[in-house]
Amino acid sequence: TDLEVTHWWTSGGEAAAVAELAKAFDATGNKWVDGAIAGSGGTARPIMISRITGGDPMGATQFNHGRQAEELVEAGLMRDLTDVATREHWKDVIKPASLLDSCTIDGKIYCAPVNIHSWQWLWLSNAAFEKAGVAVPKNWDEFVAAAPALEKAGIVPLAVGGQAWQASGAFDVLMLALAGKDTFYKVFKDKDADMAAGPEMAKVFKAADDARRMSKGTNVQDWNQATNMVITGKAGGQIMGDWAQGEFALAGQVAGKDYSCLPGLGVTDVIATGGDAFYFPLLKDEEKSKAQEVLASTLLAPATQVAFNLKKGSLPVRGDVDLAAANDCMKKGLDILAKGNVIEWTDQLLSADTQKQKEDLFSEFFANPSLTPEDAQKRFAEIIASAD
Amino acid sequence: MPDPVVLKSGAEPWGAKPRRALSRRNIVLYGTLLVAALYYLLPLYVMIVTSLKGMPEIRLGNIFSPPVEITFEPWAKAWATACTGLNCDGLSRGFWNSVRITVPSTLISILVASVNGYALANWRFKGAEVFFTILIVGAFIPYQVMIYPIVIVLREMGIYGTLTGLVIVHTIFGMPILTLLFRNYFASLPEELFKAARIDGAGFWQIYGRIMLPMSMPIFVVAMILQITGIWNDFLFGVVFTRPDTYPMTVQLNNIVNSVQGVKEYNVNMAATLLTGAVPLIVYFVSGRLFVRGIAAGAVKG
Amino acid sequence: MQHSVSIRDLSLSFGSVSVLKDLNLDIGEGEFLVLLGSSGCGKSTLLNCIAGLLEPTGGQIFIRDRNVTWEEPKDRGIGMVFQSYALYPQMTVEKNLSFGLKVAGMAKAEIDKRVARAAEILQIGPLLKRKPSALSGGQRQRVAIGRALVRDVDVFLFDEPLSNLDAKLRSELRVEIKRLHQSLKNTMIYVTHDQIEALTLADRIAIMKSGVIQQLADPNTIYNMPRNMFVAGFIGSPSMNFLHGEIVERGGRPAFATNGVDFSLDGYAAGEALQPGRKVVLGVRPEHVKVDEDGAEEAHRATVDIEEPMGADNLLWLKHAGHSMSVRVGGARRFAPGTAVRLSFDMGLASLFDAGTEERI
Amino acid sequence: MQHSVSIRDLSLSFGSVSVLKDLNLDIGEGEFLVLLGSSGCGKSTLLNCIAGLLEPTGGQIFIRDRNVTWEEPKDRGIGMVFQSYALYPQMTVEKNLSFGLKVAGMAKAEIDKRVARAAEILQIGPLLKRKPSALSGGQRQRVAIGRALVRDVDVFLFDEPLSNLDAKLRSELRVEIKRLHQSLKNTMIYVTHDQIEALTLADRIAIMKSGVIQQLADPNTIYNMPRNMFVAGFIGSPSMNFLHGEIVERGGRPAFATNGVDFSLDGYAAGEALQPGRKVVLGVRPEHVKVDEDGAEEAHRATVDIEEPMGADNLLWLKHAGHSMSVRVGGARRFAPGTAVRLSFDMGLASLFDAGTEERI
Amino acid sequence: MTGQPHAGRPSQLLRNLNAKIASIPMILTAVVIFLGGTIWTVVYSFTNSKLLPRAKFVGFDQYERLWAAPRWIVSIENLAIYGLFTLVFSLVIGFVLAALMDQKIRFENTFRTIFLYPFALSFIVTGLVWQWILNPEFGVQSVVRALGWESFAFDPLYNSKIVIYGVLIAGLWQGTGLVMCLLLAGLRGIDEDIWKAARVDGIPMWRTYLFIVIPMMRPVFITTLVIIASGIVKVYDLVVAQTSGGPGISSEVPAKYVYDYMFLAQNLGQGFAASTMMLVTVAIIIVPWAYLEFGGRKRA
Ligand SMILES: Nc1ncnc2c1ncn2[C@@H]1O[C@H](COP(=O)(O)OP(=O)(O)OP(=O)(O)O)[C@@H](O)[C@H]1O
Ligand SMILES: Nc1ncnc2c1ncn2[C@@H]1O[C@H](COP(=O)(O)OP(=O)(O)OP(=O)(O)O)[C@@H](O)[C@H]1O
Ligand SMILES: [Mg+2]
Ligand SMILES: [Mg+2]
Repeated sequence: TDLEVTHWWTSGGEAAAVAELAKAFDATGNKWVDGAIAGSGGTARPIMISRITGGDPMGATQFNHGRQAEELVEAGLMRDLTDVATREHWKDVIKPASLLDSCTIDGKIYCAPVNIHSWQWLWLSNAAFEKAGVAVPKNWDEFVAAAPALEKAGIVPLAVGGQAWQASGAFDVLMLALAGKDTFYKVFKDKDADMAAGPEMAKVFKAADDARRMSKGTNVQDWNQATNMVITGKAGGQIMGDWAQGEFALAGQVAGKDYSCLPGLGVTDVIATGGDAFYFPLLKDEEKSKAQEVLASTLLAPATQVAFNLKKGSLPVRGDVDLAAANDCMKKGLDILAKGNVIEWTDQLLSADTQKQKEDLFSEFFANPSLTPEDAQKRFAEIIASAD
Repeated sequence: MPDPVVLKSGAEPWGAKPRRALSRRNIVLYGTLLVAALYYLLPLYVMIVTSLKGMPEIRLGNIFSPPVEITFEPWAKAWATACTGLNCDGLSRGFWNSVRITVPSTLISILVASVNGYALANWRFKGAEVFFTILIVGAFIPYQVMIYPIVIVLREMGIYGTLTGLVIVHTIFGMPILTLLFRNYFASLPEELFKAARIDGAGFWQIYGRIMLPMSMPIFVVAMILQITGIWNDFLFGVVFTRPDTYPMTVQLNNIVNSVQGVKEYNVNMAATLLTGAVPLIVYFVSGRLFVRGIAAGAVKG
Repeated sequence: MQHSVSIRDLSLSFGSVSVLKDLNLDIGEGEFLVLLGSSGCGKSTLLNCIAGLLEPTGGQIFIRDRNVTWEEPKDRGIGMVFQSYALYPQMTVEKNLSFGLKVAGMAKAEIDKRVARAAEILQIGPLLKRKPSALSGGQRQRVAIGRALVRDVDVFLFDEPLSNLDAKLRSELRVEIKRLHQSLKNTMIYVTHDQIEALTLADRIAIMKSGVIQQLADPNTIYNMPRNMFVAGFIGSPSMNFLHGEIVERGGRPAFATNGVDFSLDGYAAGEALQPGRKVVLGVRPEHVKVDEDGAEEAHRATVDIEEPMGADNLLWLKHAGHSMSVRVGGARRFAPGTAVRLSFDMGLASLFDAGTEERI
Repeated sequence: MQHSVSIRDLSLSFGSVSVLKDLNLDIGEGEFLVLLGSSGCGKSTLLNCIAGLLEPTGGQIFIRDRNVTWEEPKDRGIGMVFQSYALYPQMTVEKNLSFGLKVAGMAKAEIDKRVARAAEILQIGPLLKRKPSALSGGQRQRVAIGRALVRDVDVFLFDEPLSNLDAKLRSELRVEIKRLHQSLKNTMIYVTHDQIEALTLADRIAIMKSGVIQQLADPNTIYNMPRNMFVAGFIGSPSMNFLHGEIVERGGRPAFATNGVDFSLDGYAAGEALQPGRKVVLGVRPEHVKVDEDGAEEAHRATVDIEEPMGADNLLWLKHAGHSMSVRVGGARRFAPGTAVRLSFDMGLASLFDAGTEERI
Repeated sequence: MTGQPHAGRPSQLLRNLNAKIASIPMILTAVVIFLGGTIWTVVYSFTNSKLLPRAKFVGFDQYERLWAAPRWIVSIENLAIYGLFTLVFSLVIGFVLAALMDQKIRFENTFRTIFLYPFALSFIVTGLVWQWILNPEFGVQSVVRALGWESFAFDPLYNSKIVIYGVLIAGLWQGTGLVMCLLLAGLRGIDEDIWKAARVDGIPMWRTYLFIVIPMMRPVFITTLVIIASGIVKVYDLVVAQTSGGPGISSEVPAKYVYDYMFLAQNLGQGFAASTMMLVTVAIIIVPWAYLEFGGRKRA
């Protein structure tokens, strides 16, 4: 049965990873009809939502799991996967359990998580630091200290792409790394506006101010173009999720040799367990519904998980698969995961609305030097105060 | 009585005043036009030149320098092999989808709008102008605002995601400007013609089909050009109201341009851009003269 | 006489502007009626009402005693010819003629017969295969008339059919229309603002002003016995001369006095109404003013101001007792500006109007 | 006589179409010259050349003995009035009049004086504050004339200034233009295709056909002694009657024979040229045909085909020996269609043309 | 005759029945889509609808938040700047080009095609090309620098202060051709005699244009204005393709705000509030004009 699957994985590494999913699904005798929409979730999501609400749903669609699809589920437009999940013991195999919680609404499971993405990485170009004549930093502070040398060598210290989510994400990473897990939860989970306005956060904004200064001259839009600056040594580093690794891999670079990675910016060894999940809209067609179940179980099959995540550079959602082929950076991630140093990410904690406001704030902050950290913090606190 | 004989020949004005080809007027006139033409041509030049270069050359040279080594590979890639997600068949698939969308949408939207314009200009019934006013104001509403209501309406009609639905959407959004054009044009035709036809016993549709339509070629050309370019270039409706196997070329273009694999392949992007723009460009180059004539033939008269 | 077209209390307004006001008009079978009036007086509006192209606000229209007020134009048995010809530009002449018949579903043979007959009557046979753009103005108008002809209707409506033609063609086609009427004997209603057309073509003329018919009579009566000053001034070129004055008694007989000059009213048929003292306006047409070059007493002496030779005639503009006055003389009689002449009127053909009501006395 | 405007060998082509061909024309100081011709004969083209709005292909133009062939229109000392008025629609009448002067940098006081004078001459004082859209056709044309007037020029050029007006206004304004000319005594060149305008206004008329002047003479000569058949047929309404025939000898004197009917040529001043056997065309104006109701011998009997009463006159269309012929009689003489009448011509006012060259004999 | 029964007046509703039937698509579009959609939008702007419309009314909350949002303010400012300059420049450039084209020039067809062809390209394409030409690393800036003028800086797309002008350059490039065409058609419609009269009066060319011809072209300018203005309000694709609203939020426009909040932020209520504000602005400008222009007037 043909099943149309929409997603926004179109960069090199991502596309290669999707191909693994399709291959696995096709192997079950069905056919994966690829509905890729380029240009990040921002472009793709409205289309997906329109189609689901418009009564012309696809067979399956990617969402960041978390709150993005909540209302679609509530409106009864999405398929209940509880049967499949029970049959395949998702509750037991999916680690950490919070991943499945994000898919669960009123006790029913509505999505199949496929990977764990962690945002908390600083990717560094070894070549760039060599050129600048400084050692590759081990943590954020060293990185900031090395910035002037990089600049002198004509290298942009920190690449931050123009898309709004990159600035916002980078800030969240800084915040988790520098202010710690508790503060992070207090602000984003408990929506504590006082905390958001407090001195702890002021430190973070100070750091963000540094980051902003270091990112001057990036002049690219897409995250992978920014990554490419790191790959080619035009930039010293980039705060970006583990998906950036796919790009390094595609460019034939070797972790530890050509590039370095610092999880938690080398400050706090915690990674978030956001990630991608597939949702299955309710279909009238019996056969397609069956195919949906097949796809759901295929996505979580151990072999698929390994193949997919190796390409994607993310971590598998099953604790029971063997990632022997994983590279240096991935192993660091797996270690932290094994230690249980995990945290829920903003996708799960905040509504899309709040996320968007945050993105607006930080994209402005990174682009507009005249917006002082103090003002930005004040506005940040306001957003948190009104967040839901 | 003048005495033409005494004057030296040559000094005596006779016939047309001699004009130097390089008079100040001509220099200013053609100079301005040429400078303007350069500004308008520059992007096209850049697109073409870039699409014919290889990536290394792009990284090294500047965008205005002509290609040292002409390669058509970017074109081939853009047309046939560029990837979006798993689909690696470039723009080729989108091309036919675009044709399938553009042809019926153009025809139907023009048909509907021309009948509207005709009814408004010649059969004014009570209230018609009110609806027309709403329509014109509607021309100012950003499309994005209307997506949601339209999704709902199409869903209720059960044609969401079908070609019919998309055609209806294009018809709806083409309607304000087209109706205005047709209404003005029909109003500029002599009313007596319409009266004569009524006395001859022709009804609403007969007058439209037999009398008005054959007289309206200029404005139909204008409408066609506007709609073909508009619909062909449409991205938003194409992506929202279709499904991946019927995505128009612009969606594919967006996918190719935005699916960055490492470095941006500017040459492929430019080739894809040119390929996507080719149809409306050809329409313009071929019928630009008719376009101006059609506009002059009544579209402009308020 | 049976009435071909009857109009009862017709009124029509565009919004708040009332164009026709309670208009009544009966047109006899086979009559040639001309509606004459200046621009904007409602002639076309009236014609369009008769044709069914405009909806009256009130009143009724009968054609051959049938109430057609609410009928479609095509069902009224009328044909119409427009100023701009209104030929269908993309059809050949033949198609233009046959279009209405084809729409009505008439048999091909009958259509051909009718087209052939119309083409013969109007002598447009050789043009049948051409398109209107390849025709001259006069030919176009002939085709337009043909289009009405083939429909074999009782009533022909013409809306200034000759206005777009030049003077020469105009007079030619005028004669042809007259001939057409003589041979067909249909009822014809003809709108114009050209008085020559009106005078030459009409059995009766209806002179309109602001939607009201001022006088409805045969051309001779209209020209010589205008009912009021508007009609008198409207008809005739150059216009009738109007002299404001009053009735006085001279030698027991009424006379007309203006600016101290008397003119005997002998020959004017009015009787009682000419009480002395009544303020009146004397209207005399230029051709009824007589000028003689032999000297005259001061009072009746006028000087030639401007001379306008027009070939067959010669038009003089005289100055007399503070009035300006036009006089038509034969083309051979020439007067240099400044010449003094003796003035007299042909009172039998003059008109007297009450100065207040402007009605004829 | 000093020449106000002289045109020497003027020719003009649009691409391959030659519109004016080696045209020569001298216009005297203060003369009123009318260019008359049918549509498309090149009248406007010639006027535009004089004004400097079109560049001639060859030849020269002198205004007041100054060679202005290459000069800008504004420097030629001309003013021009257009058929479409060409008023600047968004300016008041006053602005319309003064704009050109203001642009030329004239002092405010002088401008006001000139505008006031023009307004007074043309009686448009009360309209000065209005915009053209609020004026009637006649008023608009007056303003257009005023715009030429304020420029205080030697030569006025009129391009069919009255064509857009209705008959009544046309005759009124005609008189005004004539009066204006009498008082200003400027040179005026006036294009029209209305022969009444030409005859009444002109000192001299130039009749054009396809870019060539056919005859240049005073109205009387043009009307009574047309140089060729084109001029004869062009002037006069209804047209001159043309009878094709030949010269025969009857009783030792030349006569005109057509379709077996003879008409004596007594009174026609031509002499030698009337050799018997020569193929000629006899041209007689409608007013020079005489009809009598008393019986006539068969040959000179005609029947009335159509009667067109025109108020002051009555136009008859006669059938005679296979010709159709128009006759103008007084408005009081009425003839029912079918009446038989006796026909004769006033040979002293007739014209004879050679059938081959169409030139007057 | 008077004794005849009066034929009854036929029902008003059935008159011009075909015309009414033919107008059904228009009426439906006007009423259901434009009017209905607008009302629906306005109503839901008072709710706190998120991903899906929900009739939970919250009063003016969305509007308060809207006007407190710096991004909305920036969007409005940008639209004002972009709109004003687009109007002025496209009319001025379009008119100058049209006036030049009207001088009986050679190669008129070629020039016209050159000026008009960008209109055939979508905003996506336009945005892309100009993004590239204005890119400081490849585009104009690098070319000028390569020529030796090292300090030359022209990077409008990466400079918050002038980014909107970068968008403007592309927008003008795309749109002036059409304006030129419309105005050229208008110029050709001016009575030839007016030009002649002005020449005889000795009025210089530029003054003739300024004081006589332009005022005469009022209807054409109005049509053109409507077309430009409706484009301005809707500007979206261009910004998305060229700058995505960046750097930061400095080239955001209202239409993008609407779209982003409706679909990205999944806050329909906020998006609807923003669109309502746009509609209100448009309505204030357009409705009186449209009514005068199309509503009250009878056919001339
Ligand atoms: N559709 C309309 N709406 C409003 N007023 C109109 C309309 N049609 C005509 N009128 C007005 O009605 C009046 C009569 O018009 P009508 O066309 O009947 O005049 P007319 O006598 O035919 O004039 P003309 O000789 O110029 O053709 C005019 O004042 C005109 O302005
Ligand atoms: N710009 C032009 N290009 C080519 N041919 C032209 C042009 N202007 C005029 N003509 C031709 O020149 C001839 C003379 O035109 P012109 O306007 O002088 O005629 P006219 O005597 O003024 O006619 P009308 O009485 O119709 O105004 C016509 O045959 C016309 O077709
Ligand atoms: Mg009329
Ligand atoms: Mg002319």
